[in-house]
Amino acid sequence: MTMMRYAEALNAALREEMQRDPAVFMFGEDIGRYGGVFKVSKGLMDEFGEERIRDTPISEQSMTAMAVSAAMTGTRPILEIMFADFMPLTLDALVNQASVFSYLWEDQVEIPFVLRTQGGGGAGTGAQHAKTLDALVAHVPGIKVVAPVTPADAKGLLKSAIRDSQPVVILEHKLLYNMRGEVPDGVDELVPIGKAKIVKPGNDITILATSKMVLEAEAAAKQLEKDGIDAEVIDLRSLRPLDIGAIKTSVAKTNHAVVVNEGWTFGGYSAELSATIMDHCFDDLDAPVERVAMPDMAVPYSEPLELAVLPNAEKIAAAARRALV
Amino acid sequence: MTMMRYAEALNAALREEMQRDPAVFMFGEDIGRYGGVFKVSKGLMDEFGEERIRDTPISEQSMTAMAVSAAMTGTRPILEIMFADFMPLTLDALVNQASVFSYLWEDQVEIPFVLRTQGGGGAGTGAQHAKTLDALVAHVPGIKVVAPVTPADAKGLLKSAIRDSQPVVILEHKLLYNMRGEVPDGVDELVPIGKAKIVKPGNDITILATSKMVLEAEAAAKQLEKDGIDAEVIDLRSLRPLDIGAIKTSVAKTNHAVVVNEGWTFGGYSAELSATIMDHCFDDLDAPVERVAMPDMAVPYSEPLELAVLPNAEKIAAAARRALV
Amino acid sequence: MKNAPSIEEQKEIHYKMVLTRRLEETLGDLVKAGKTRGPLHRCDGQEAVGVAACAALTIKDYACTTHRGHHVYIGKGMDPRRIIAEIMGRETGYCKGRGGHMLLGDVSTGMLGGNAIVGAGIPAATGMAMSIQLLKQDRVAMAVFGDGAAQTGICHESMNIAGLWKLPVIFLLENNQYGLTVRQEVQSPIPDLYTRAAGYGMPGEVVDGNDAVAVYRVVAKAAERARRGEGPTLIEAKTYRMAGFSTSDMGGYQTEEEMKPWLKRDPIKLSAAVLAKLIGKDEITEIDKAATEEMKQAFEVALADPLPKFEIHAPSSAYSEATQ
Amino acid sequence: MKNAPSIEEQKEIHYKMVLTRRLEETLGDLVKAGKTRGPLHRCDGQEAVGVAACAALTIKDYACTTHRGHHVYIGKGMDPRRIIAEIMGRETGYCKGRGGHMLLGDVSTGMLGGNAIVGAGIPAATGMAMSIQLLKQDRVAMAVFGDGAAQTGICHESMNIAGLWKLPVIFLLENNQYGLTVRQEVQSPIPDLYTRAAGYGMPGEVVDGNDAVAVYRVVAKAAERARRGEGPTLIEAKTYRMAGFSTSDMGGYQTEEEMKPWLKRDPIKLSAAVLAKLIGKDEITEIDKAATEEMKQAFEVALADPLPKFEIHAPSSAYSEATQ
Ligand SMILES: Cc1ncc(C[n+]2csc(CCOP(=O)(O)OP(=O)(O)O)c2C)c(N)n1
Ligand SMILES: Cc1ncc(C[n+]2csc(CCOP(=O)(O)OP(=O)(O)O)c2C)c(N)n1
Ligand SMILES: [Mg+2]
Ligand SMILES: [Mg+2]
Repeated sequence: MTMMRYAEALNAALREEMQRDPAVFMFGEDIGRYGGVFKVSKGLMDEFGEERIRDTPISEQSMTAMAVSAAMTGTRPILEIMFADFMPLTLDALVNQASVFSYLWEDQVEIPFVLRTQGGGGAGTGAQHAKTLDALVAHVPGIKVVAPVTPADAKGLLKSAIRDSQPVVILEHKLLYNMRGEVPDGVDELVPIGKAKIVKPGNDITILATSKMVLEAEAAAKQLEKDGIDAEVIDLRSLRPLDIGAIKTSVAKTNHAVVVNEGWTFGGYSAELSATIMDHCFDDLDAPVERVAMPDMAVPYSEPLELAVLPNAEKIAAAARRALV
Repeated sequence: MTMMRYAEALNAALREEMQRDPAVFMFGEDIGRYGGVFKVSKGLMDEFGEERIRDTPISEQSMTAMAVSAAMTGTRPILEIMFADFMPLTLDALVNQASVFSYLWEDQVEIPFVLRTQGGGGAGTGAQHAKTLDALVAHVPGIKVVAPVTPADAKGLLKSAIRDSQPVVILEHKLLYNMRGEVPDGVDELVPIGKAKIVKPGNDITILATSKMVLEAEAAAKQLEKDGIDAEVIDLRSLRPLDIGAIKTSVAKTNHAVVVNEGWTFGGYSAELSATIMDHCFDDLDAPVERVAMPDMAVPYSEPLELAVLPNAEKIAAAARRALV
Repeated sequence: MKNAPSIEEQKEIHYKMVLTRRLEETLGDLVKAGKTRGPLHRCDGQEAVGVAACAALTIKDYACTTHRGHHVYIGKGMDPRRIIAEIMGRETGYCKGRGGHMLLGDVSTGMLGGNAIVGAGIPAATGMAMSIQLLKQDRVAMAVFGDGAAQTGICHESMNIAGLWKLPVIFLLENNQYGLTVRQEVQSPIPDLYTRAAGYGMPGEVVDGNDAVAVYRVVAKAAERARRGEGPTLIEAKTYRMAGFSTSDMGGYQTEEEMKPWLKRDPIKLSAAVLAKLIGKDEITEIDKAATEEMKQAFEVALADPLPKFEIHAPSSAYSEATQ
Repeated sequence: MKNAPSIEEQKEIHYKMVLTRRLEETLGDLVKAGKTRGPLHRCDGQEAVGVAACAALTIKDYACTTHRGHHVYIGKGMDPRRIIAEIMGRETGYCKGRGGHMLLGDVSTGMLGGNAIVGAGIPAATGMAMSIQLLKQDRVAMAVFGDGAAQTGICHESMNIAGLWKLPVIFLLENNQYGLTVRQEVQSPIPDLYTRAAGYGMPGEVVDGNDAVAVYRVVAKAAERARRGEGPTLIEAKTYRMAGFSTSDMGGYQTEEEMKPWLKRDPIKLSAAVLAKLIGKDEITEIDKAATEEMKQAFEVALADPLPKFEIHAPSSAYSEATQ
C-alpha cells in the first residue's frame, strides 16, 4: 500500500499501463508538456515521448471519433476531455460510432478506448465548467461508465478501463484530485468494472451514491448515526454496467433507499437508480426512494448560489429521515 | 376541422406562424426548394422566399448555436435537424448555450427557438437513423420538449412552440408523417405545452406513452379490453415540462402503471417516468411501474431484428398484465 | 509513367466498375419491386472514384466511406454476395444483417466502413492513420466523403490534426455536385473545395472523378507521400451523381440538361474507351459479361440466404449481471 | 485617412485600455489575496484587440467574446462596477452573480457575451448576423476568439455559412500564440490562420494586435464591408498573452526570452507613444490617472455590494405545475 493523491493514483495507472502495453497512448489538450490541467499526466511525456503522449488542438468532436477508430485498428487510446461539460461534443462519436459499431461489427473489431474526463461543482468554475452530465453517457449502449471516488479505485478502475475491450468513460471529479488514500501496490491490482462497494454497512436505509457524492453520503451517514439511524452507504463505482446484485441485496435488508448523484434531477442518473429499484426491489420498499440530485437549472457561479444547488450531506440526511418517517 | 396528414398539419402551422410573424424563419438541410425530406416545409420557399426559408450546408452543430443567438437577437428561428440521431451534434448548443444563458441572462434575453426533428424506428433506416434519443434533450434544464402524435397536436404544439419564449424541441416520428386526423381550423388554435391528454380513459391501469408509442398503447388497451382490463392511456405530449398533475390523478385512480417510450431503457425517458411515479405516487401503487422501452442496444437493420427491439402493443399489453397479477 | 495503373490493374478497375454498376442497377430493380427496406444510395456515375482509388491502395490499407459507398466496398475487394446479403438484411451479410447498406464493415479487406453520419468517415480515417503512425505500420488510411461532408466541423478538425501530425491519411472528396438535394454552390461559397488544403498545410489536388486512370494516379501519389511519412493529401474528385440522392428521393432538381454532359462522360464508358485502345473491344465485352455474370450469381445466392434471428446484445447491456 | 480613429476616439481607446489593465491588475491582487473564486483569465497585452475593435463598432453592434474577454466588456462600454460585481459574484453584477467572469452578457451595450466553451462565440456571432440580415438592420456582429478556437469544428461550419450567406459578421481571431499552455504551432500546421479565409470566400486580413490604431482600421473596414451587405471578414490580430493562461496556470512554459520583445510592445505603451505625438504626454498622464481612479472606485463600490440570495429557477423546471 502506498499513500497517494487521487491524481497521483491516476498518473500511476497511466504510467504502469503504458509501460506494460506499447499500444496504449494518450492524447488531449495540454496533457503533454504541461502534464494536464489537473496534473494527471504529469511526467508522462518525458517518459513516453511526444508520440505516445500527444498535446492536441481543441477539437473534442473529431478526437473522440479518432479514438474510436484508432481503438478498432490496434491501439488503445486514452483521450482526456478536460471538462465533462464538453461531453456533448463527444456524444456523436459515442452514440453514433462506438455504440453502433460495437454491435454491428461485433465479430470483427474491439474498441478498447478510454475517455477520461472530470466534472462537478463546488469550485466556482461557472455554468459551463461545473456540470456532471453522467446521464448523457450512461444512457449509451455498449459504453461503460465508471466514477471512482478513492485513489485506490481511481487507479484500479482506470487500469481495468485501459485493459477493457469496450469503450469506457471514466468520470473523475475536480474536487477529488487532491484527496489522499492508500493504494495497493502491484501492476495487476485491478478494480473490476461493474462491482459496487459497500463503504459503510448498515441496516436501516441504503444510500446509493456516485462519484464525490459518496463522500457526502458518508458524512450524511455520520449525521444519521447521531439520530440512531444506521445507514448503509454504497459507492456504485460503475455507473454502467450497474451492479444490480449489490442494490438488491442492500435494499432487501434495509427496505429504504436514497439515491444521490450530482447531475440534474430530471432524467438524471438518479432517475435511473430510482427506476432500477422500482423494477427490482418494489416489494422490499417501505417508502419511496428519495432522489438527492442537482435541481433542474444551470450551475450558478456565486458561492452562496452554487452551494445552494449542490447535493450535500445535509440534504442526504434529510432525505433519509423523510424516507424513514 | 379539416382532415389532414401529420406532415400537412406541421406545414400548416409553419405557414400560419410565418404569415403571422415576420420574425419567424426556418433553416435546415433540404428544407427549401425540396420542401424537406419528409415534405414538412413543402411550398414554403415559394411563399416566403429564400431569406426566410433557408437551405443550409450540413453543419448541425453550428446551426443550433446560431439558432440560439439568433433567437436572442430578435428573430424566431425554426431549425430542422433531419434525424433525431444527429441530436448529439446539437447538444453543446442546448446544454452549454441555451440552457446556461436562459438562466444567466434571464432578465435580458428570451430564446424563442424551435428545433424540429424526427426519430424512431420501424422503417429500416439502420442504427444511425432510427434512434429516439429524447432522454438526451429532456434532461436539459430550460429546454422544453414536446412529441405530438396526432395531426391536431402536431399543429397545435408546433404553434405553441413557435410562440414560446424558451427553446422548444419538437420530436416528430418518421412513421407518423402520413397519418391522418382532424385538425381544428383557426390561426390561434394552440395546444398548450405541458399538458398531457387522456386518449382513452380507464380504471384498472395507467399507460403513459410518448410519441408513436401512444398508438401502440392504444392498440394494447384494445387487446387488454378483451381480457376485461380497462386501461387508461395517457399521451404525455409534453416530455418537458411534464404534466405531473395528470399522472398523479390517473395513478391515484388505477394504482398501476406502465410507462412506454421508444428510447433505450437504461437512463431513458421511461426511467424518469418511473422515478417520477416513485416520487409522487408511491403510496398509490399496488405493483411496480412497468417500463416498456428499447432494449439497451443499437437499432438493427434487418426487419426481424428491428421489429424485435421496438416496443409495441403486445409488449405493452404483456407488461400491463404483469403489473396486474 | 510513375503511379499509373498497369493494364492488368486497369482491367480489374473496369471489371469492378461494371460490377458496381450492375449492383446498383439490380438493387434499383429490387427497390422498384418493393423488395428492399429503407433508403438506398446508388453511386452510378461515381464508380471510378471509389474503385480506382481503392485500386491504388493495398488490401492492408484502410478505407472509410459514406452512405453511398458501394463502389468503395467493391473497390476494396469485398465479396458481392455478402455485400448484397447485408443490404438485403441476411444472416450471411458482412454484419449479419445488423447494419444494412450504409454500415458495412469488413476488417479482412480494410473496409472500416460505411458511415451514415455525414462526415464521420473523415475523423475515422484520421484516427486509423493515428494508429498506423503509432504502430509504425506500412499502411495508409483513406476517407472517401462528399462535398456535403466537407462543410462539417469534424472535417476541419480532422484535417487540421492530420496536417499537424503528418498522419498517413488520404482525404478523397467526392464532389458529385450535390449534398442530398442541394447543389454544392448552395452549401459552400467556393467551387473548388480542394483549395482548403492549404489551410491545413497539406497539398490539395483536383482530379476528373470520371477518369479512372487519373483517380488512380492522384491517389497513388498521395499514398506514396503518406507512406513516406510526409502526411495527408486532400483530393477533390469532380464527378456526378447519376441516379439521384436515394430511393426515397422524389427527384425534380437534377435537370436533364444538367445531366446530359455527365451521362456522356459515364466513367464506365470512358474507361472502356481508354481500355479498348490497349486490349481491344472484345476483351472489354468479355470483362463486362464476366462482371455481369458474377453479380447475377451473387444476387441469386444472397437472395436465397436466410434472415437472421434476434438475440439481445449482451455486451451493450446496462447491468453487470448480464455481462459477467 | 478613411477608417482611422479620430483623436477623440484614440483617447477613448487609450482610456479603456488602461481601464482594462487596471481591472486585470487589481483582479490579480485579489486572486493573490485569495478573494476570488474559480479561474480568472487576464488579457494583459491584448487590450488593443478588444478595445480598439469595439471602438470601430457602434453600441448597436453585437460582440461575442471568450473566457478572456475583459477588454471586450470594457471596449463595448459596459460599466466597470457591474463587471467587477459579476466577477466577484455579487447581486449587482450583470448576471446577478450567476455567471462569473467568463459569462457576462449585457444587451444594452450589445455584449452578448463571454463564453467559456472554446469557439462558441463564433457561431453565436454568426447567428446574430443571420438575425441582422433577416431583420434588415444596420448592425454588424463580431466574434472575438482565440487561435485555439480556430481549430474547432464550429469555427469551420460558421465561417462557411457566413461566407455563403454573406452575413454581416466580423471574425476577429486574437492570436496570442497560445491555446491554454500549448503553443499555436502545436495546434495547427500553419502559422497564418487568416489565410483560411479564402476557403470561405471572404477576405482575410492580418494585423498587429498590439497596435490599437491598426486594429481599429481593419475592423472598421470589415464593418463597412459587412454593412454594405458584402459579407464577413476574417481578421487575425497577432498579439501576446502577457499574464499566463489563468490564475490556475502553474506557468513554466512561457519563457522570459519569448516574452521580452512582447513586453516592449505592450499595447498601452505603444498607444501612449502614438498618442503623445498628437496630444502631448501630460494629457496621457491625465488619461491614465482618470482611468486608474475610475477603476479604483468601481472596485470599492463593487466589493461592498451584497452577495445574491438563492432562488430556484422556475423557467428551467421539468414539471409543468411549477411553470404554470
Ligand atoms: C450529420 C448528418 N447530417 C445530415 C444527414 C442527412 N444526409 C444524409 S446524406 C446527406 C447529403 C450528403 O451529401 P454529400 O456529403 O455530398 O454526399 P452524397 O450524398 O452527395 O454522396 C445528408 C444531408 C446525415 N446523414 N448526417
Ligand atoms: C470546447 C472546449 N474545450 C476545451 C476548453 C478548455 N480551454 C479553455 S481555454 C482553452 C485554450 C483556448 O485557447 P485560445 O482559443 O487561443 O484562447 P486564449 O486562452 O489564448 O485566449 C482551453 C483548451 C474549453 N473551455 N472548451
Ligand atoms: Mg455530394
Ligand atoms: Mg490563444
